[in-house]
Amino acid sequence: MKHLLLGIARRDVRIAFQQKAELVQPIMFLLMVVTLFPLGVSPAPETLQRIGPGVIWIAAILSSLLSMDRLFREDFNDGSLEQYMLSGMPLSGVAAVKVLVHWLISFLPLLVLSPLLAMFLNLTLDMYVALIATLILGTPLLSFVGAIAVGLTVGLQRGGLLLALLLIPVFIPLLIFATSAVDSAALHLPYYSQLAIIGAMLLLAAASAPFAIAYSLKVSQN
Amino acid sequence: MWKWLHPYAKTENAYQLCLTLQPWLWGCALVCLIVGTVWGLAFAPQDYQQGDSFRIIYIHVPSAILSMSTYIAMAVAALVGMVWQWRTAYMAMIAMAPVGAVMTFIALFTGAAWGKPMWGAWWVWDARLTSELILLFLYIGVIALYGAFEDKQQGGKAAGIMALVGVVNIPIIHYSVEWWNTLHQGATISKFDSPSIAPEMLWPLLINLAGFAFFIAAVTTVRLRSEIVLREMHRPWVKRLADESGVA
Amino acid sequence: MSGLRISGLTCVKRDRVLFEALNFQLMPGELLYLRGPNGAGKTSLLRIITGLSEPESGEVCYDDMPIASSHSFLSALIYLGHKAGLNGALSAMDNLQFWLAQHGTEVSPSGIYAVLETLGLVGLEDIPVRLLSAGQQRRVALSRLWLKPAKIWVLDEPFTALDIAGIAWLERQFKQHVDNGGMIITTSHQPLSENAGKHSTLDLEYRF
Amino acid sequence: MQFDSFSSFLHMGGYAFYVWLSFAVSFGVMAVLVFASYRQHRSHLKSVVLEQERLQRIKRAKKNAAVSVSHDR
Repeated sequence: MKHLLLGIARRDVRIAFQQKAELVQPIMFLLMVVTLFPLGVSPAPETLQRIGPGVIWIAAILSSLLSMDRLFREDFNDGSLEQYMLSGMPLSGVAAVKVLVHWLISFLPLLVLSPLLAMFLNLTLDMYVALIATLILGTPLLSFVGAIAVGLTVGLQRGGLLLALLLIPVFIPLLIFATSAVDSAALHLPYYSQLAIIGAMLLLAAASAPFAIAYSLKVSQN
Repeated sequence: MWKWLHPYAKTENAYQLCLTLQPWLWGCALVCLIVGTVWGLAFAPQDYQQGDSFRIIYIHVPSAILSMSTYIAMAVAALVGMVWQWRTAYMAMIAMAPVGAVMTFIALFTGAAWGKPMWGAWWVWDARLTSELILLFLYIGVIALYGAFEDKQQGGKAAGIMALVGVVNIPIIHYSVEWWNTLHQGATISKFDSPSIAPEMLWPLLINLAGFAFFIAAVTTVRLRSEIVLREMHRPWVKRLADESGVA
Repeated sequence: MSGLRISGLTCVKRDRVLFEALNFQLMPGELLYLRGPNGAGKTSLLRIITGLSEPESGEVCYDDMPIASSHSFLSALIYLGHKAGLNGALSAMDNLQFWLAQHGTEVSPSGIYAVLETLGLVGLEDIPVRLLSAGQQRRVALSRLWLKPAKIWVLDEPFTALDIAGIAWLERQFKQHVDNGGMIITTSHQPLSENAGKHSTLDLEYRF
Repeated sequence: MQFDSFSSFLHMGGYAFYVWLSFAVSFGVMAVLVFASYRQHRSHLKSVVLEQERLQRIKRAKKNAAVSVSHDR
């Protein structure tokens, strides 16, 4: 286990902070997409409040697709992935650690930014609390499931767009439950059932995704 | 034309120029800012409508004006760099970008803080605040583009073109957002017309404006010097400078 | 008996049979030079031997144990492929330290500096690897051979981008490793000189 | 002086929170910018010094290598 943490986790954090500029880009993309909606739809506070949760979640999914590709592509292209496979560390462990580090680096800033997004879209406090809960439970799910598709497309040259085609259908249940949770929070209705479902999906992904990712990496490595 | 400026194209002279200008700029900036702020906060009369909350104007208006003018200055530096092939101009542009972004952020924050007592919400999609936010995105675009390049020379040129594209778009964005705002006039409650400026209110504003301008110039000279040191790393005068500075 | 045994190995890539029913052994203290034209499947064979790729049929055993289930195989193996396995944003030192952490080998930083010095990389240890030349990056990748105590060296074109002095030096190191009871399988686009000592060869021909 | 006492000055006609918050944040961000700019300047100077030391190390290593080669012959 120590090898995993020292060898993979610290390395990914070090690499991420070497390229600070790339850390900021998905977050700025998210901010800009959210800014488009008041300009495109209407700045009226009531409209924004109604479409708010959906806008934030759709923007989060799109921005995650952008930064997801970076998960294995660099290691695949420079040969580090081969060295991981021959290092004796379980590949599923490597995959799990890489996904968690990727979640920390690209989704934590999203959680930090969410109050600003909630302010832009005029969400009430209860809606914001529900939004944060769904984001905390939902974004790791995005990372885990996304990493499987990234593992499969890492060998292809232009995997970016194909990744979106693969993942968007898979993210739809998460989008539905997350936005319905925030909407019922707006109406002061309990939303624990939606959170429970998202939590269940997360646990399922956390348990099975690393093995699927390891397998997909072996397939694209072969 | 402009021959007397040409020697400053050589980066060492530009470095020395920054060094000599810097203390004066810091001096003027501090004096103007202190006088302007104190005068605005304590001695300027209240606004008959908004009471004392209007005093935020003494930061919001100067930073809003200067955020726009810094971007224009950036574009001018880019144009000069492009037309006369001055590397120093590109470096000045890159030095200015973060300062302009900070000014835009200040304008946004103070605008939101000023709007809260009036409209009850921290953020309203008001025409001026929205175009200010888009200006912040333009700044971030230029800074991110420059950061993405490994070869700083190339990065400077690319960011320069982006700055020029941005400056052409600023009026377009401004008027389209104004039009968008009138289109949805009913929707938002933003009567954000600045209060009628009585002369004794105006003076501290102008002083603060000068103070902010000197501040921007001073920080830009500091950042320009650091950019020059980075870009001319292998020049003997930079090596001598680094040894003298004793930053071992 | 210890050593690598390959039996009945067949590999098919994009439904073209690269090689069929390949049998050979590699005993400690032996250097095997894999020869063959481009596209003959040299790299694929090496990847199958290390376990990175699955063969169509056949088996690779180490100490009479299939490599998939053998614990000691991976810790006794170093594989250097075409790609150097170094991340451009990190420095050579960082790359090697993380690689050692992944393989669970403890080497002090001064030890790493010493190995890099023998490879003529003084002063280049702390700058991002992308700023190094291809030959220097190849040397950083090669330094792994002396950082991790491994018996089996599986090397794919180790001499690429190395200068003449580098090649001669590396061949001498091969001879030394083989004399100490190590095993090496390597491919090379130019024949091995006598510096590398006695070596057996295996030829793969191009099959349509 | 617009305000009769210092406490009413602080009170700022009921808008104390907004006025002082915006002034504090603005001058705070400006101070951070100044500090970051000077720190960046120092770090660039330091990287020049480090670069020079690195080049010396490389020269010295080459010189030693040249010396040791001459011994072998």
